[in-house]
Amino acid sequence: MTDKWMETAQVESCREIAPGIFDLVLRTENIAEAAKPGQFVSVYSGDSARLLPRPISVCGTDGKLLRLVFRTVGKGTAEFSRKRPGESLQVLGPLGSGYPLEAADGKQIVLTGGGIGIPPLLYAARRLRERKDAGDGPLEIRAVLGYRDGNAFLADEFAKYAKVSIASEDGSLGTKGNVINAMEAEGISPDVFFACGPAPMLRALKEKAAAEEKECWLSLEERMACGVGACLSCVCKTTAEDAHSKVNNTRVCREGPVFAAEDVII
Amino acid sequence: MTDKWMETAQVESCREIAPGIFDLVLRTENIAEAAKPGQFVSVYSGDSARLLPRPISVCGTDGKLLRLVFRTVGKGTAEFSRKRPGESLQVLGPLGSGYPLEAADGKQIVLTGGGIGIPPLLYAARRLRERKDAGDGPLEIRAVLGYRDGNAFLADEFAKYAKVSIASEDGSLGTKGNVINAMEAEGISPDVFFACGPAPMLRALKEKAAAEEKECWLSLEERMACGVGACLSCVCKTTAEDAHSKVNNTRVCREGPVFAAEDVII
Amino acid sequence: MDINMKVNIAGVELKNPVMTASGTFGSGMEYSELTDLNALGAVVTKGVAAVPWTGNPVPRTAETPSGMLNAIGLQNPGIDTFLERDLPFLRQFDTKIIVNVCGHSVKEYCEVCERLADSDADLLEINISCPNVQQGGIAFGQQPKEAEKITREVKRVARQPVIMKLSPNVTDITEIARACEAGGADALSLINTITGMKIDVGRRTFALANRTGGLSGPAIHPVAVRMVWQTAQAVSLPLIGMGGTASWEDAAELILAGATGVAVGTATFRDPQCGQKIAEGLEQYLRDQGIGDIRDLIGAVR
Amino acid sequence: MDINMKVNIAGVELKNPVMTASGTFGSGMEYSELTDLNALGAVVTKGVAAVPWTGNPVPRTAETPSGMLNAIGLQNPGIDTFLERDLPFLRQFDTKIIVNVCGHSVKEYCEVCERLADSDADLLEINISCPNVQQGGIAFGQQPKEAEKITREVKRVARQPVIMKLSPNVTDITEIARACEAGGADALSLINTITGMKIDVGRRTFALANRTGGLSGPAIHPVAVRMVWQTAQAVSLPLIGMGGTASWEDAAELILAGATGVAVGTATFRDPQCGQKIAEGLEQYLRDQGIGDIRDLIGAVR
Ligand SMILES: Cc1cc2nc3c(=O)[nH]c(=O)nc-3n(C[C@H](O)[C@H](O)[C@H](O)COP(=O)(O)OP(=O)(O)OC[C@H]3O[C@@H](n4cnc5c(N)ncnc54)[C@H](O)[C@@H]3O)c2cc1C
Ligand SMILES: Cc1cc2nc3c(=O)[nH]c(=O)nc-3n(C[C@H](O)[C@H](O)[C@H](O)COP(=O)(O)OP(=O)(O)OC[C@H]3O[C@@H](n4cnc5c(N)ncnc54)[C@H](O)[C@@H]3O)c2cc1C
Ligand SMILES: Cc1cc2nc3c(=O)[nH]c(=O)nc-3n(C[C@H](O)[C@H](O)[C@H](O)COP(=O)(O)O)c2cc1C
Ligand SMILES: Cc1cc2nc3c(=O)[nH]c(=O)nc-3n(C[C@H](O)[C@H](O)[C@H](O)COP(=O)(O)O)c2cc1C
Ligand code: FES
Ligand code: FES
Repeated sequence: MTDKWMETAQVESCREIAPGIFDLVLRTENIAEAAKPGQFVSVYSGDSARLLPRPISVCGTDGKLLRLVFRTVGKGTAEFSRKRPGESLQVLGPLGSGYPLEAADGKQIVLTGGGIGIPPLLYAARRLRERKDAGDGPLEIRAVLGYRDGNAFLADEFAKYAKVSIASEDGSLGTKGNVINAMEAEGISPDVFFACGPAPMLRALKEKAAAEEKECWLSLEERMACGVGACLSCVCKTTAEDAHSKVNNTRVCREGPVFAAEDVII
Repeated sequence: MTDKWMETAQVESCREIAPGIFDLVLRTENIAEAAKPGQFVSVYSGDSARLLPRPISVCGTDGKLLRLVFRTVGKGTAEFSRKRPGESLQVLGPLGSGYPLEAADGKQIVLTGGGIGIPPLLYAARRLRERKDAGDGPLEIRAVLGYRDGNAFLADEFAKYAKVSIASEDGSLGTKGNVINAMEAEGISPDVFFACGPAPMLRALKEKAAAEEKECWLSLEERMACGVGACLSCVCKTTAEDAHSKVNNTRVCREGPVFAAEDVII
Repeated sequence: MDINMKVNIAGVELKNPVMTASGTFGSGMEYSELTDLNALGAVVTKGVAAVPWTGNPVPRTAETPSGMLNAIGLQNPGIDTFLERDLPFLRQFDTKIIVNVCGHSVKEYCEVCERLADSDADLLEINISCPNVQQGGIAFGQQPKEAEKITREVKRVARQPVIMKLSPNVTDITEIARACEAGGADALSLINTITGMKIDVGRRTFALANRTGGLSGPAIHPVAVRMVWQTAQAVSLPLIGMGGTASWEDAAELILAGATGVAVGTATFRDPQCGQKIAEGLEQYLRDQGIGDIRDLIGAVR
Repeated sequence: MDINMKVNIAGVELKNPVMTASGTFGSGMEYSELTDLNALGAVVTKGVAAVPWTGNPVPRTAETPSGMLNAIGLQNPGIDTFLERDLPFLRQFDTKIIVNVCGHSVKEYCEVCERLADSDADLLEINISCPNVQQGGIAFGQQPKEAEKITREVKRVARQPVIMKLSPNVTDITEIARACEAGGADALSLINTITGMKIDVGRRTFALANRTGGLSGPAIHPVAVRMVWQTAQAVSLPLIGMGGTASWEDAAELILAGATGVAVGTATFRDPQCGQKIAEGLEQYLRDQGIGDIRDLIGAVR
């Protein structure tokens, strides 16, 4: 297990990069340095009536600054979106398992992201690219990013690390439709998938990967309370008996959030 | 009944004027203009877990800016003390009855304040002085202010409107002891008292005024929930049947907080 | 889209389901200075007794996380003053009047109901669940037999439809609900406050003079939703849901769980216009969900 | 000033009264990475059953104002894994071990207690108050007769002192407490969660797959204080108080109301070091109040 810390992080910046999508940069003591792609942090509300942490994936880090990109969906994320430089936030992390970067070594990998599932893949893209540039990483890195509309947040940054394909539901950018449509349209067929996004997308991808016998790693979401594996709130059904729980239920916050597609029932 | 408003007031300034005593100035739409001496406002926490308003007396107003001076005792007042210019606060007011300024017309009045009971009297002093200067106010205005120690907050401002006497518990300023001791030491014996302060001080003053057959108006404190007279949280026992409640219990937030000493049992 | 917000409680039509919770709104006078009573489906008054009640000693309230404790002890000016002063005041507004009734004995409850017989009251709400008085109150609301008996007695004399107000301080709320139904109740209100206590650790004494008090506010909302839902499955009476409602979402939860009306109490202390905003918010919610009639929401989650 | 923080629960001495609340701390492994278990008087484990339990479907938790609902449904790896893996892990620390026991039947509870007989467990806490399982759990905790019976059966086989964990979802908690005392309980824990419900108004469905869940967190603290106080007046057993404790003030309230031990649950999710800080805060409180022995606080407010 990785080390984790509860920290009072300082807000460096908070910008709206697309309607309702915020890019929050936090200065941390230890979390930023330790965070790996696919891990997440628990962000705490300053309002004492909102007890539970909001899990947010790590979108990037330079060792000191932790970057989180999130969509405002309720009161917690709305509160975070109003944070200004100099203010602070309680953050616990890094949490969870992360993507197995070495699984892509010597292979073609596609990072498949849908909507607010895109941010964690950006960090994965960068680390994969660093491995590739160092000579021991993937053969080829592609990203297939699915958006609702023409607000293709983060797509330009992916272009630095990967060949980018885009799908948009309204057809205003790239392939009209979802990431699966884009892969079909562009004939993308890698050896390994790393994915994060809405449940229907993950289900479709899992099916596609299974049919094509490709390796596929999915990042899952579930309601959390402790975020560290103590409460059993965030379980996901598994095909085999889980080593920790001794039943077919594993903890998304600890064994996950990234799982081999064939191990989980989604 | 006076008009009252629920407003989002803008913080103009917030300064610590003595250890744990804060001077908060708020810009309001209507409240500052309407507020009378002895009235109070309900100040709401920005933390949604802290439901109930904090009653704080009006310490002054210039018609646009409302001044509140308070002591930090718990989480609500601590939160208010951290407010910075540009931030906002929900405020309901002005509430309650206020001091009957005309009761002092043509008479000698002493404003008797203890500790955090001092702020509302400052505003009363100013209005009384204005009446006096206009020719129809009190003959003489004195203030007897009791402090714990040498931190005689607001005393300098009282000096603009009244002849000031000071008592301090530790004897570091003025008469050693309480306001009653100071009045005895200086032979102060007015026609009318306006008072605000801790319960033991009010009780002693009530007794003294009764013994000397002086008119005496006391501002009381009680736990509040609605602040407007609807919930019956904040009652004080009365000597006569209360007109509203038909029992010997009157509402501090509505009929008070200022009462004729002989009407209330404290 | 035309939205119907009207609901019917025991034959009385309310312009919308939103009302005030007894004891948090006096008889409307004070808050009428800060909000528009005409925007509410009904105003529920503070409990009224046969004679003036002094209530409990102070402190009567204490704040708790997302909630508060109260032990007012049903201070009220009595039915005479209520009929002379409060009811005529309320009648000026275009809103239904629900008079909350309290007593120390079945006889006293009945006396108040009789006095209200020819009055402007539209509905009576019988408080058999006040945790803050020694006699009466909660004692009737925790025993099915007692609840049934008082319901029957009150129904005998009441001219207006009778709403029995239930206590959450019970093992099984459906048992009491069924007892009230058996006694002839026309509707049920739930929940009253949950008995709680706060201790002042600095002074090492009770925060309330009465020691215990009733917990209300958002803290108890999940309990209210659960009890409304359970009761909706158990009886066929219209329900008025309350407990911690502070937003239209909270109100919608209670309605979806089975409430026909929704009362707003403690939240009014934080925002005097809360009830009005909830009525507006519910209408917008219906619009957003493409539902034309609020009655289609009632008990829709099963 | 020398402060004694040690308390004795049914013959077991704890270095301080602060422990974890069952189900919020696993078996200590995960939070040991974030807080010092040696700082706690005891660790109370997640409920352990005779065989592994799968628990309820997700979503299992939902946030509510100053609280949360959970319907985990007692997922646990069963007594075998617990004895092999979890108990040895906990024994490494200088803290007492309280094993929380669950079952679908009296027989299952007893089976777990028997398996624990020769183990490192210091105390057993019998959960007769879980609102989130179909059989067992709360059913035993809402009926005095059942509560007494299960206490007696468990006591027959248990080698360690037995703490019965009570449900707040009852009309009169003292009745159940007295039944457990009559059955031979060595101590009582209270309160478990209050049954609640949340509805997702956007999706118009239950927020929890299990529909209802147990409300915990600061929202319920006033109810916990009241019930601990009532129970302290009714029985002479040591009490472990819990429900919404998030600060040393909250813990002090429970102790002043009559609790010998205090468990911290939901608050740990917000601050993993909460328990540790509470133990420190309590010691400082004693110092500030000039009290040399924490035992002098127990039940001091009457
Ligand atoms: C491992 C993980 C990583 C995530 N990473 C990101 C990210 O990088 N960017 C991003 O925008 N969102 C991410 N999410 C979703 C994010 O956690 C929710 O959008 C957020 O918790 C909503 O909080 P709120 O207060 O705004 O909403 P509310 O609906 O008011 O929240 C109420 C409660 O439900 C929980 N909740 C609501 N939605 C979700 C959800 N989808 N998943 C889990 N809990 C939820 C909240 O945490 C809170 O406890 C992630 C979720 C998980 C589980
Ligand atoms: C009419 C009136 C005027 C007041 N004017 C002033 C003033 O000008 N300056 C000032 O410093 N203080 C004033 N007070 C006292 C002030 O209201 C309390 O100090 C404040 O509410 C404490 O809030 P808290 O959150 O910091 O403390 P906490 O103890 O955390 O508050 C918990 C709850 O208790 C209530 N409470 C605590 N102390 C008091 C109290 N003394 N009176 C009433 N309610 C209380 C709070 O409002 C809150 O609901 C006044 C009180 C009243 C009734
Ligand atoms: C200050 C106060 C006074 C109350 N007085 C009464 C009352 O007189 N009669 C009654 O039936 N309920 C009374 N209640 C209970 C409320 O009507 C309501 O049932 C309860 O507070 C839960 O709703 P809320 O959380 O929205 O306040 C009172 C509640 C409060 C807070
Ligand atoms: C997620 C969660 C799981 C729980 N699991 C158990 C359990 O297995 N056994 C038990 O007796 N109580 C269980 N409880 C109840 C707690 O031990 C405690 O009694 C309750 O939550 C009140 O305390 P709190 O408000 O401090 O959390 C659980 C509570 C939570 C929040
Ligand atoms: S959130 Fe507690 S186990 Fe995952
Ligand atoms: S605070 Fe409600 S009546 Fe005074």
